[in-house]
Amino acid sequence: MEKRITIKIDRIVEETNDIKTFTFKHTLGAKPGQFIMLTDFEGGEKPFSISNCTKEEFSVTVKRIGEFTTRLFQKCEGDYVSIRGAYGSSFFVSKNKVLLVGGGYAVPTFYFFAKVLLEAGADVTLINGARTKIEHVFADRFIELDIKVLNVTDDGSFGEKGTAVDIAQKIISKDKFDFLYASGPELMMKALQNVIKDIDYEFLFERYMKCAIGICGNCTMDPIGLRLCVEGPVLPKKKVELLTEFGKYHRDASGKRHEF
Amino acid sequence: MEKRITIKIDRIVEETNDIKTFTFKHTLGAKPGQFIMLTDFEGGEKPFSISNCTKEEFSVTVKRIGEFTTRLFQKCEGDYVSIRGAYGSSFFVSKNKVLLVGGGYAVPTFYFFAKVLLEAGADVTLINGARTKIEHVFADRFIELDIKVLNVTDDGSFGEKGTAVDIAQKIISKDKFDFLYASGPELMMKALQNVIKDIDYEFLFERYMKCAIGICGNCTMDPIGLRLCVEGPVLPKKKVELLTEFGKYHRDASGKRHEF
Amino acid sequence: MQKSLKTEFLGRPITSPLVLSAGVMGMAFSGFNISIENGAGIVTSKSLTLEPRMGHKGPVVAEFEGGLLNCMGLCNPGIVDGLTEIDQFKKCSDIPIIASVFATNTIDFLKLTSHVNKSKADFLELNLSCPNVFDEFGIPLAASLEEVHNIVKAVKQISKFPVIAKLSPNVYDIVSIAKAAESAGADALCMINTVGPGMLIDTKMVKPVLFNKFGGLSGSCIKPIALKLIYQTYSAVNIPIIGMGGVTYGEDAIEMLMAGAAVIGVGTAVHYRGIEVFNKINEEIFEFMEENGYKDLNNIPRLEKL
Amino acid sequence: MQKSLKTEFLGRPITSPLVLSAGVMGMAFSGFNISIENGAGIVTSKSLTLEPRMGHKGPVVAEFEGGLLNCMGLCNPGIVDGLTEIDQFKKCSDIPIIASVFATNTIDFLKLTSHVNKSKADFLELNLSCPNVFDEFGIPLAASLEEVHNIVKAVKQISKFPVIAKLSPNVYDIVSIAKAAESAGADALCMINTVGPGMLIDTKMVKPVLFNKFGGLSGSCIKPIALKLIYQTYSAVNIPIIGMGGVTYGEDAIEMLMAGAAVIGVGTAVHYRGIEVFNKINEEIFEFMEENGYKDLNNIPRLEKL
Ligand SMILES: Cc1cc2nc3c(=O)[nH]c(=O)nc-3n(C[C@H](O)[C@H](O)[C@H](O)COP(=O)(O)OP(=O)(O)OC[C@H]3O[C@@H](n4cnc5c(N)ncnc54)[C@H](O)[C@@H]3O)c2cc1C
Ligand SMILES: Cc1cc2nc3c(=O)[nH]c(=O)nc-3n(C[C@H](O)[C@H](O)[C@H](O)COP(=O)(O)OP(=O)(O)OC[C@H]3O[C@@H](n4cnc5c(N)ncnc54)[C@H](O)[C@@H]3O)c2cc1C
Ligand SMILES: Cc1cc2nc3c(=O)[nH]c(=O)nc-3n(C[C@H](O)[C@H](O)[C@H](O)COP(=O)(O)O)c2cc1C
Ligand SMILES: Cc1cc2nc3c(=O)[nH]c(=O)nc-3n(C[C@H](O)[C@H](O)[C@H](O)COP(=O)(O)O)c2cc1C
Ligand code: FES
Ligand code: FES
Repeated sequence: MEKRITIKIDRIVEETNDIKTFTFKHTLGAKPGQFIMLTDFEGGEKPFSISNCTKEEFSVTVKRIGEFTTRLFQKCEGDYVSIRGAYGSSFFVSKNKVLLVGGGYAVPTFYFFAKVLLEAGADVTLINGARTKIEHVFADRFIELDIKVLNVTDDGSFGEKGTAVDIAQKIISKDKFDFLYASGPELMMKALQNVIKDIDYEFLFERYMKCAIGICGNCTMDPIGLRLCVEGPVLPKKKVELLTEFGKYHRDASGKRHEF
Repeated sequence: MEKRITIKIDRIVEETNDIKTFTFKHTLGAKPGQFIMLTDFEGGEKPFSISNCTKEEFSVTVKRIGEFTTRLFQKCEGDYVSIRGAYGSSFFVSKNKVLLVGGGYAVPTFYFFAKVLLEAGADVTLINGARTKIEHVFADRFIELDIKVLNVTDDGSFGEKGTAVDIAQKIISKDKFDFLYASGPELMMKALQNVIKDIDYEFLFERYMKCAIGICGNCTMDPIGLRLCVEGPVLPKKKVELLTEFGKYHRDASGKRHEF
Repeated sequence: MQKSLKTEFLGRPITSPLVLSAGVMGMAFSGFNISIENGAGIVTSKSLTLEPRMGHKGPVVAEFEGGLLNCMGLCNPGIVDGLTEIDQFKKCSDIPIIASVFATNTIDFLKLTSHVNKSKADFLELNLSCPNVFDEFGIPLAASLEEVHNIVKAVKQISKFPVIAKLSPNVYDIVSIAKAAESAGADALCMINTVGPGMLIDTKMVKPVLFNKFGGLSGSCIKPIALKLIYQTYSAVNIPIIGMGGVTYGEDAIEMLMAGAAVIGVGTAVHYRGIEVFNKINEEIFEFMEENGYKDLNNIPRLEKL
Repeated sequence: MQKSLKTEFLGRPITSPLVLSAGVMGMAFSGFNISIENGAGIVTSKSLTLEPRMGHKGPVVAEFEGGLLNCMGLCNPGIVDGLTEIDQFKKCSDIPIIASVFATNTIDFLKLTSHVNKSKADFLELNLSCPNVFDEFGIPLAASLEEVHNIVKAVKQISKFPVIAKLSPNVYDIVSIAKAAESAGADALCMINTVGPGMLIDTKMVKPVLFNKFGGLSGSCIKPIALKLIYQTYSAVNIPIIGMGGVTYGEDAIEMLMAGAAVIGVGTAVHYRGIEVFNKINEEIFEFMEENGYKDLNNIPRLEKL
């Protein structure tokens, strides 16, 4: 287990009504795709992908969903929280022409990843999807980077109208990509899988995590027993194709299965 | 604590009627003056100085005294014993003209040390003392080395007649030495101390040891609380001069004081 | 591995003496799959309860020098869903699986046993290490001779499968408890469960690290405690013992055998050395046997009994 | 150190909250000397018994991941010689010293107390962690409410010095024991003694590593157990606690304080970090206070009581 560190929130940026980015002055040394476990010791410790990571600081971008994230949203700059990590697998860093397909609060981790891809010399296209304009994140952040960005909303209120998958299908049919990465709702990734049969890819998954160190088994994915906190959260095509639960069900805190 | 290692006795050499050298094929990486703790798990774990140490093997030279050493003397080549160490301080390795004064079973550690001194370019003279011929050890071993050896026995049955201290006093008065080392009975070292006031020296002490890792306090020397197993067994002049118990008393397994 | 560490446990042939311990890798059939693929000879399910349990809020694990604290809180999907996972595992594998169940009284243990009877499990393990307070002195279930005896006896009367009693180390006299289980008909013992519990504090926020404040100790540092209790128990009973607690390397497994364990549980080491830990330890046991001239597992000597 | 970690214990000013734990560095006055020279604020003698004890045959210590086993066997030169060492220490130092004594019954504890009364010691510590069996359930002395109450009460009636009760962690309900000591008049508690005991096995020779087979666990890995027990006890009693068990770094000492300890014992860390460990931890505590804005030791907050 990476040593726990208790640290002040350095900066908080409100991205949307219910998405905030929390930045910490700490050398995390994470790789893109990895996550941290974050707690305030008030009940709950939750996984969040790293949305930015430099030598001096790192960030997570969080959507307010339930009890824990609501309490997190009440914290101020200077408040302490406690983190451990970074944990898990990271994205393969391609040097070629790649397509990133992201949806919702899972897009910001591509900000960190895009920077690493650019350093490696990759040619990066990003589809940044959300349901509607006010839920769309990081558009301004991605503009700073030397990548091609396609913003898209289900209702067309920002960027193109449609789903990220629609757009992905469209541009894949026109242009050749060497590698595809997806991070977003599982059903989005499932739909995407059907339209990109011949491209190599990696998907970032989410499952209910408790220990994050590969011991409690809460995050194993059927049928091969991949522990998403250790062998994931980024899984390569080879492994994704074996998953029988992908897009079908996931397990809650008790281990009970729930259909998507 | 150095990791315990359980190891076969490779060779046993009978030095005298009640002194044997046990050799083990193991890279101990000890320094001259250091000791190991040795046990057979049958009751008792005892400190022994290292009498030889090469890249491939090391030896201890043991005098049969009581229960433990008597049992050790019944072991055969190929039998297992268990050791931990090497522990403790080691001799300062001089490059100049040095005198080694040893008595009894405490002499063999000078075999290991003399080899290291020679490598460092020192000019080595050894006084190898014993009570009588049949208790005199390692005379043949020291001949192989490029050092000056003065054998001496209390009764003159081997080498010169007298005590090691007598001889030391004699040659110190004739010749100038840069450094003196002693290893032998405490009263020998005490007597020696009185005749070598102006030479810098190191003495190898023995006290009852139990843990050998500096925690049980059984081997502390008054009044400064040197733990002989950690700060000793080799002590420099500066520290020896502070010892109020030197040559006066030592403590048994209960910590009770006993006069010499 | 073409090398063989074949042995048997309660009459069942097994390919390795290593047992995936209860609660480690959870209760999903796929967690069992990956464990046997990596060399486990027996797997154990998470302890199942009558109703689903979400477990404690996080943090639920905390690491310290030599060990791990956990307060998972017996999270599990309940006996019905849990047994479904076991059955699904058994569809594709004939590696033995232990169904671990947990309750706080005889009636519930009997209900759980009836459920397990209908499953494809191979063994039934009673997690008796209930931390619940049975009297004002805070004595755990597994510390009451009568409770242990009564529960095991009742369960034995109806269980279709051999019954294993899992004991807590946090008792004064584990030998009497073990004997109570044996005389009640237990077919085997499993020991030890986690030690303590213990606590760690975050000094910046002045809060216990675990939200539940306290959690049981597992991992390397509990090995000496496990070895001592297993050795004492082995000296006094005639039923086989699944020995566990801190086993991380082949050497640890050998120590367990020498202390009297029949087979060896591996838990926290899955964190230390990855899920490959079973194959790694198998390999190390084999090397030890080669180096020391033991032809098969049964040749490895035990300590003289106390 | 010009930096100051001054505080007080039972009304006595001390220069550091760090206590040399009983049995570590033995009973020689010079062992106390070197400890205070290296920054200890209080020292404790080896537990002294009426008669000298040679202790167990070696090996008496064995190391494992995160901790140490020891079975010294209460070796000491007896109360008379032991107190001579204490008096010799006090001739040159006004650092408080705790005379630790050990017996298995009230009468012997009273005899030891009479001896200590005549010495220059500052405090009397009763090592109640007797591993001897007081009934068929193997309950140690420190686990019997009545024994603890009776011994402390009897000793208090005659002791010239404040009385500290040293408790064993190997009990079901340390809080009740602590309360029994408090209600009998104990001025302070010292906790915890070693955990377990445990065992290690030499796999080549198939022998327990310790000649006594079993030895108590100390060192880093027992810290979580110590913190939990100290916190529970702190929540329930009003007398100060000497908190110990695995304290190795300044952070550990701070955790002890936050769990409710008044001062902090250091034992096995003398092996891990050398005799300089007291100064090192003092320094680290000071740094922690600076970083977190605590002006003095008393400002360091405690966990909310249970
Ligand atoms: C690898 C990974 C990376 C993630 N990265 C991000 C991120 O960058 N930004 C972000 O906003 N969210 C991220 N999440 C999801 C985030 O962990 C949950 O939104 C958060 O835990 C919700 O907690 P809550 O108490 O507010 O909601 P709750 O009311 O407790 O739960 C709401 C939903 O959140 C999910 N959830 C709750 N607890 C967990 C848990 N322990 N592990 C996984 N999922 C949980 C479940 O789907 C649950 O139904 C990530 C999850 C994983 C597994
Ligand atoms: C640093 C050091 C290096 C030593 N090197 C050697 C050596 O190279 N060769 C050698 O023959 N002997 C050496 N000794 C002495 C050796 O340890 C004892 O001779 C041995 O322990 C005797 O054990 P026993 O059971 O046979 O005798 P016992 O009957 O138990 O004791 C006889 C005497 O041996 C000494 N002794 C016993 N136990 C211990 C102990 N645990 N620690 C220290 N002294 C003890 C005491 O003086 C005791 O009076 C050394 C001792 C020390 C401290
Ligand atoms: C995360 C975790 C969950 C556990 N869950 C259970 C459980 O449900 N039932 C049980 O009997 N033991 C449970 N245990 C205890 C283990 O089965 C095992 O007895 C203990 O961890 C000691 O072994 P180890 O040191 O190899 O981990 C759990 C241990 C851990 C670390
Ligand atoms: C070598 C050794 C000897 C000990 N002797 C005693 C003793 O005589 N009396 C006592 O009350 N505790 C004794 N203890 C226990 C310590 O005082 C302390 O309670 C325990 O070691 C936990 O603290 P630590 O982890 O800092 O060592 C001894 C511990 C060790 C390691
Ligand atoms: S969260 Fe526990 S194994 Fe992944
Ligand atoms: S032998 Fe224990 S301190 Fe030296």
